[in-house]
Amino acid sequence: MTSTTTTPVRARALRGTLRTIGRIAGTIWSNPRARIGVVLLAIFIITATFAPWLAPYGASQDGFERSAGGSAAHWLGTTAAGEDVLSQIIWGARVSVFVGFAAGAIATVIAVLIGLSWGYSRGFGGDVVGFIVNLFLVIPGLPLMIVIASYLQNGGIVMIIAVIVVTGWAWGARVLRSQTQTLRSRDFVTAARFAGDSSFRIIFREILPNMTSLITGSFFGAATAAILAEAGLEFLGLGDPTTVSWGTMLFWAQNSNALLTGQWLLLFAPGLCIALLATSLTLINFGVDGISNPRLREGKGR
Amino acid sequence: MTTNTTPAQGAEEPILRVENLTVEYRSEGFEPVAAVKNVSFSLRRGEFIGLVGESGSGKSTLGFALTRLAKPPATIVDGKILFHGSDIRTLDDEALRKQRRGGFAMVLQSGMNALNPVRTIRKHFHDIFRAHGHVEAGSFNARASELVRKVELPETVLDRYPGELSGGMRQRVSIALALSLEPELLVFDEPTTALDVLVQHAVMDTIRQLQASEGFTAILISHDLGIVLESTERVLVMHDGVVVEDGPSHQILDDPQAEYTRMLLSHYADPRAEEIHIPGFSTRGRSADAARAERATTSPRSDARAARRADASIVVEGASKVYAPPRRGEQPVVAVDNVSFTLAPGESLALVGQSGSGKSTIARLVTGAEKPSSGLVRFGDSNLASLRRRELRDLRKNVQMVFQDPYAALNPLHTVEYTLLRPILNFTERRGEEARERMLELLETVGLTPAETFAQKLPHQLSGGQRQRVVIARALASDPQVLVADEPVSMLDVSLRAGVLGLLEDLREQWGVSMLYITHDLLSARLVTDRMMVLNAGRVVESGPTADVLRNPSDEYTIRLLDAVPNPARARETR
Amino acid sequence: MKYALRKLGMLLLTLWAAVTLNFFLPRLMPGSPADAAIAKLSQNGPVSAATRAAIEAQLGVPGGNLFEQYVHYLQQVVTLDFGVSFTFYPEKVSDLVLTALPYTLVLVGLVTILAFVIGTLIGILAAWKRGTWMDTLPTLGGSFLSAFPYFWIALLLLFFAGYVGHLFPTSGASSPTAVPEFSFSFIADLIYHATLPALTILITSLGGWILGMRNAMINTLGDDYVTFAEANGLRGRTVAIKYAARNAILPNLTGFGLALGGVVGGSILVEQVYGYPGIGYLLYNAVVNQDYPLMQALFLMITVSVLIANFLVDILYGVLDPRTRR
Amino acid sequence: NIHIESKPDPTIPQDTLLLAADQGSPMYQRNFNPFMANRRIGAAYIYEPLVIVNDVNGDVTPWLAQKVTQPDASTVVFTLRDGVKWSDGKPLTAKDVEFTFNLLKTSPTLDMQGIWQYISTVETGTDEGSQTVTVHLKSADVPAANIIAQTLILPEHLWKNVKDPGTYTDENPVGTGPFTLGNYSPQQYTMNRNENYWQKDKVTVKHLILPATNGQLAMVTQGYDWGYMYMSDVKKTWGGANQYNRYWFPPGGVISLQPNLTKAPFNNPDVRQGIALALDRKQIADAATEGSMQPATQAGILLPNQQADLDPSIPNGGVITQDLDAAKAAFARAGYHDQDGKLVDASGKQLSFSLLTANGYTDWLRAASQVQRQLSALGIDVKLTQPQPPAYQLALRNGDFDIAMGAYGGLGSQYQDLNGLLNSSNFRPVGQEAPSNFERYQNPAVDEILAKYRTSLDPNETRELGYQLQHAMVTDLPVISLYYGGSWGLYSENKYVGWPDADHPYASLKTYTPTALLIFTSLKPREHTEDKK
Ligand SMILES: Nc1ncnc2c1ncn2[C@@H]1O[C@H](COP(=O)(O)OP(=O)(O)OP(=O)(O)O)[C@@H](O)[C@H]1O
Ligand SMILES: Nc1ncnc2c1ncn2[C@@H]1O[C@H](COP(=O)(O)OP(=O)(O)OP(=O)(O)O)[C@@H](O)[C@H]1O
Ligand SMILES: [Mg+2]
Ligand SMILES: [Mg+2]
Repeated sequence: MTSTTTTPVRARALRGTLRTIGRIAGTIWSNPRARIGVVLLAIFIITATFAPWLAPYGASQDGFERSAGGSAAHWLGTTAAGEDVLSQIIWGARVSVFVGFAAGAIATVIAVLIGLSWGYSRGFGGDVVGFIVNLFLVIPGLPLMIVIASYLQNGGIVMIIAVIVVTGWAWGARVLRSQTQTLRSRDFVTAARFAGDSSFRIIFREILPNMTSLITGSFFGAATAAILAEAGLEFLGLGDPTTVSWGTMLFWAQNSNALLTGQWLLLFAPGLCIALLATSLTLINFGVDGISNPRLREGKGR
Repeated sequence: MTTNTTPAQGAEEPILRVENLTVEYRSEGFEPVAAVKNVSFSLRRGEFIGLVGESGSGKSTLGFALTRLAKPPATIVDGKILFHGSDIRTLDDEALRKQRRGGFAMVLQSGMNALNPVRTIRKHFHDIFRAHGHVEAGSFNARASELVRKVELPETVLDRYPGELSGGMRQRVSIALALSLEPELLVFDEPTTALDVLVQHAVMDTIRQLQASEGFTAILISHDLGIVLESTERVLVMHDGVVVEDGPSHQILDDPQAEYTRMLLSHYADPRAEEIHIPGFSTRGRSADAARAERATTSPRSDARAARRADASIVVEGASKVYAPPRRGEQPVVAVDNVSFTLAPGESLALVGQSGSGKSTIARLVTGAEKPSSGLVRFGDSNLASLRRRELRDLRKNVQMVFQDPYAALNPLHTVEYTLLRPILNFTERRGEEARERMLELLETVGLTPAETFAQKLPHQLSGGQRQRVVIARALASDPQVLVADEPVSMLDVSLRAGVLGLLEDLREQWGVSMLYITHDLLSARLVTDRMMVLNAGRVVESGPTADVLRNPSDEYTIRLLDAVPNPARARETR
Repeated sequence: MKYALRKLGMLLLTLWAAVTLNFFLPRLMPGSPADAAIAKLSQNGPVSAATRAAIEAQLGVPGGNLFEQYVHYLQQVVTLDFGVSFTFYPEKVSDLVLTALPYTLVLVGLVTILAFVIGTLIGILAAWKRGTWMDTLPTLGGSFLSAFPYFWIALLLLFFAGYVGHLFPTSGASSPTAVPEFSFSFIADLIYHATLPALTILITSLGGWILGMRNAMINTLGDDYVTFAEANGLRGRTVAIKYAARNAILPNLTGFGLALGGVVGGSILVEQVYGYPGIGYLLYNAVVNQDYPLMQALFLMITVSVLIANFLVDILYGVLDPRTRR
Repeated sequence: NIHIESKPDPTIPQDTLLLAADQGSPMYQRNFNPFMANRRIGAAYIYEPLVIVNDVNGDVTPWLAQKVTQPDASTVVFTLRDGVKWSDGKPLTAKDVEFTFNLLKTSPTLDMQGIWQYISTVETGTDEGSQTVTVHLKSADVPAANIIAQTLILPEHLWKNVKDPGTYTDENPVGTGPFTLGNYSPQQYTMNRNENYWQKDKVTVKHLILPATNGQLAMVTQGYDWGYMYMSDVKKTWGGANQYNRYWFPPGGVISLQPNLTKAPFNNPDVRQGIALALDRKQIADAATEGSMQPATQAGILLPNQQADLDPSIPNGGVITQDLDAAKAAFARAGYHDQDGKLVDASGKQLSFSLLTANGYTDWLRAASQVQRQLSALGIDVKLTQPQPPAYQLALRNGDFDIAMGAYGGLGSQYQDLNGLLNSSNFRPVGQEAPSNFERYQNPAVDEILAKYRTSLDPNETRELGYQLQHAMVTDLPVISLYYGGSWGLYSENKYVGWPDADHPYASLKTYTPTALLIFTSLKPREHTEDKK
């Protein structure tokens, strides 16, 4: 008998969530910079998704002329191992986009969980969590990543994601925590407590949905950092150089001295793609900023 | 064409003339909102006028436009603002900046935040002196001291940071800063709203005196017709961006023209009066009160009420609450000091006192949200201090809270239905369709009909009064014995207050819930409570039947509170 | 004072945690330092058992159980004696670190401060001129630049300005023949060599400061005290600097302390590309060669520097914000 | 396209070589102790050995010893050259040699070649001024003589005062070699010709400059004269940068697959056979070395360097060519058959194993990927694992792998190359650290051949024994050779000529071994030869 009404309630709740997301999407789209970001990101996602159809050759299909310049058959030339650079760029989009989104998402989930519980709880537990978060915040990320990555030894992408997540969640947790603290003392949260809701429900139904834009922002921030970190680790050869990603392309380019062999495109193109992908997320964040902070919405200032 | 008229041609020339002013908010991706519509009026030198209207009626927007402080997205789409005959819209930045000394100035609505937190007050003054060069470099300090004394502050505030001053002090500082510009026209945007009743009163006195002594032209923006009528000679009433009435204060008081003005006026009354008539409310007076008590015992629901009586008293015995000092080395804060009272079933008790007197703390003690440092708080047989999590939940079922700010008390993302279903599902056995029915019933109880329609709305689709009704419905959902209402109408416009208060009163009569009504608004306390306790610095200074306390206050503090109540009628007496 | 003491306590606690983390991290790695050396030697040919024994004997392998090692390690940390480097045997780790530290401190420290100052100024201007090209250009440019991987900018600059343009030296911190002394020519030589690494860090970190400051400043520009200051007819510059920017800088300062860690991290890649003899380069080599003592000392050094920088920033914050003083 | 040109520093004079030899940045530590792993490379030009073995073909050149005799298989007698002086003017004596050997005994951490595992005692001639040193070996071991003879000799009069040679950094080295240390800074040092050198007339290079950092880009752009490093697309990059730039990449070792012979399926010779036949070595070599190196012979030697040692009866020089049918047949013998494109055993389980390689060794990694791809075409499932080098080493020594990338050979001596690889005295069970023989090969017949080799003083007999070892390698496939690791020599004929090359393989172009002495004594200024022509 419960199903008769709980389902519509749930459906309505879902509709509410969708509405929130729709509103966020709308606000993002209304910001011209964010719009550029969305378009850029869409291009990369499409490229990544349809790589098998878009790429003229396989990612590590070799046997072409080594270190060749651009030609009709190989628009961006070939690598020192005789692979097609354009194909690698296209296939490489998959890893960067995937790592960015996966690491960004996981880091954000951790940040949300920790930020929420840290912000909601008072007392000693909160202090301990706060201490750990601060520790992760001040310990320089990249050295830590390098040390951890060399310990985890080439688990490939999974390892890279793990490393990025371990070092990347703290910032978001801190931001979300302070927001949680603000929300926690808001009347509607107290009201929910008076309405008999459990802490769990209050956190997830009252507080969390009100942080959607902040979480979105922290996700894009984390994804940007993840993309750059992935490139850095791969470049240092701490990833799995056999996967084709923009980071490993740069690693191989550096390894076989693309600058010397005149293959500057091999170095230039992946770097630019990384920069553009990261920029697209930063641009989108311009729009997200506007949601959580109306003052940052587009417009003439003075 | 307007710029060629030179100022000060004669006394008849208005210092400010506004012609057909229209201001819109234009944000990207949103429809433009016209906040000020086709407003025209003019001001003579030395005039002190009031601008009233409820929240959102466009008062601040108008004020900002007049002083050319309107910033995007606010856009002046039409009209002229002639200051000494020249349109200030055409001034370039530097000319405008120069104009700000000896020209027009503004004291902001949120005066508490109008000071730079990282600069001392002295530096604020120096910044202004330096910017305009109208004070000699040698006499900066002397002039600053003089100005702070004018607003009745000690000179020592000059070396303090804003964060170290109280709200009232900060508001005075900003008035002093505005005065330092020696303005001809000074716009006060709700200079006292954020302040406590007593402080409010004092600051208004200062403004009145200053206006009289300095002789500047002033516009006082307020949502409180009482304050405006008490202070000013002429009043502009704004409603929905339009000036609906413009006339001398006494005329507005005696013979209001606009429907809207009449409505506003009708909500004023002296809480001390023998009989009080407020529209939408039964008359309050000696005979009326007796009838009311009588009605209470014979109401159709008296059975239900009788059933409750047995175990539903709240008993507070010698309760104190001491908070740790906010900063090391300071005294601990005694928020509540040895307070005792009983809230009997069906009774309505008012708790009044100025800000910080401990009213909310008592509310928290009574709802079990906090434990007393000493003393006892009981609900029926249970000692609230020893409640466990589960028992606390049971307490919540019986003791519910009506929140002060209906805008903050509703999660903007949840529908009314969700909000109301939560306590029903949590506290009652009702599930599914039954729960939904109860939810609709509650909506009807608080007068939100058709209930089906309201159930689907989100908070932002409701008016303030409707929201407060939802908040009340939620509090009723568990069928509680006691309602604790902490300033339930202070965030509502006058026009909405009466309705909500009426509802609370009805509920008490109909359902027999007892109510702890917390307020600093003595009139509303008079309207909905039987008994009253006056709190000062955590101590009960006076208590007794509401009408008695108000009509014959014995404590000096209570008298001061009563004096501070704004009242248009008093304006008539003094004039 | 209380504020400073509390921060100091926090600093010490964080230091201890970092020191301990630092102890465990390298120990989790498989293989001994000798393995690393041998692996290198054997890449193109076999290594005899004897050689292996000799190398192991030269490098030594940490002994004792974990707790003993930890106690020993803590002693080392306190006495700043980190033992002998495996990679640069028999050089003392502390000597190596001390040689490399000044380079990184000066390079990263100066450039970060420079980037912070420049970025903050541009951010102030962008927020003040919001909506004009003076806002759009730096914010878009900034977000683009900050999206560049450090090492990539380093590579491009190295290639174009170093190898193709022959404008700047391609590696090292000073000319091979330069004699360290306190003279104009030597300092000029140092600066000349540091230009490309510095430029790399500057380019990639500037954007963050611009954006951060711009956003913070836009926030404060909406605050009432700014409106009131304008209403009082203060000069634009006074309002922008003493009112809006002065308050906007406070939240950004905290970011500054935290970002230092990122910049030091980024400098690893930069130093690696430019062969710049600083901490980052040393750390990379230490990691690759599994040089525990060196790695620990370096990681600790970096963490401690960042912690202290954070502490100083916190203190500065306290000085700048009267609300924390009291 | 952007072209990089060599821009030599004009201030470097004609009689000075710029060497990309030492890699020490940023901590270029002043350490010339020739027995330390972290010594500066220049130590190799200061201290000299008794004999120099050409690692390309094994030719032995007497050096400080003018004569090495082996009266029996367990005795070596070195007769020192007359007139050799230390750079401080003191003469080299047999006492110095004896002192050096004994120093390595008392400071075992310096005994990188492990000479004291062979030596029993050392004695010098009893008479005053004797120039002979007699080394008594622990057992009959003819090849040990060359290992011992390559020890660099120290001056007793200076080193006898050193308290702890094991950590002594020898900042102001005094040796017998062609160069002495000049200016030293942490970023580069210079070396000057030793005016007391015993073959001074053969050394025409007056100065050396050794900078601390020298990557490929620097090598190309800054006009280096000699370097030892891998270079991508060498013809275009190094060769294209300057008309005098040359390179010579002879094989320097064999890169191979080293199967764990204690484990199934690699304990089955047919599986090894199948894998060996399934691989296209040309493709692998091309991928790994970007076309620089050739497929390797399975015979356990380096071709063409050691062509003279090769058993002519081995077909195709021992290079196995891809033959998929034969491979399938071999797998079939081992019990594997094709099922839906997968190679499965009788129970239907796919043949699958992981291939271990070290992270950062990019040529190995590319080769491993090729192997993976080629084997999976046959239905074999190969996973790559690439831990950091130390972990790789550990796994290798402990036998904690299925099949691994590894290198062998290149010491210039067939016996030394294969003894380490095949001798069962180096065998350890899985889980115990093996000193070498990581594939864990045990074959009494091969052990016997090696034992005979050790005691034989007859060149004809050793050649025959060599043939037998080659046969064992080819038939037993203890390791599966893939391609040659290169000996990456880059040099410029701008200032000097007379460098070793394919036609004159008198040394490899390694900068850090005593063979560099062979080169320094062969170089001639270019003008001279041009003039003669
Ligand atoms: N920045 C803004 N963007 C869009 N609309 C705005 C903005 N600021 C105010 N408004 C709208 O303009 C109208 C008038 O606002 P204004 O602040 O002038 O009211 P007010 O009379 O001063 O109210 P209050 O008493 O609450 O201060 C309101 O409907 C409000 O919603
Ligand atoms: N959690 C707390 N910690 C420390 N002091 C507190 C705390 N809550 C309240 N106080 C102090 O206790 C005193 C009483 O506060 P309370 O909120 O009860 O006043 P109030 O009468 O409700 O005022 P208002 O009318 O402004 O709501 C004040 O001085 C306040 O500063
Ligand atoms: Mg207003
Ligand atoms: Mg209160």
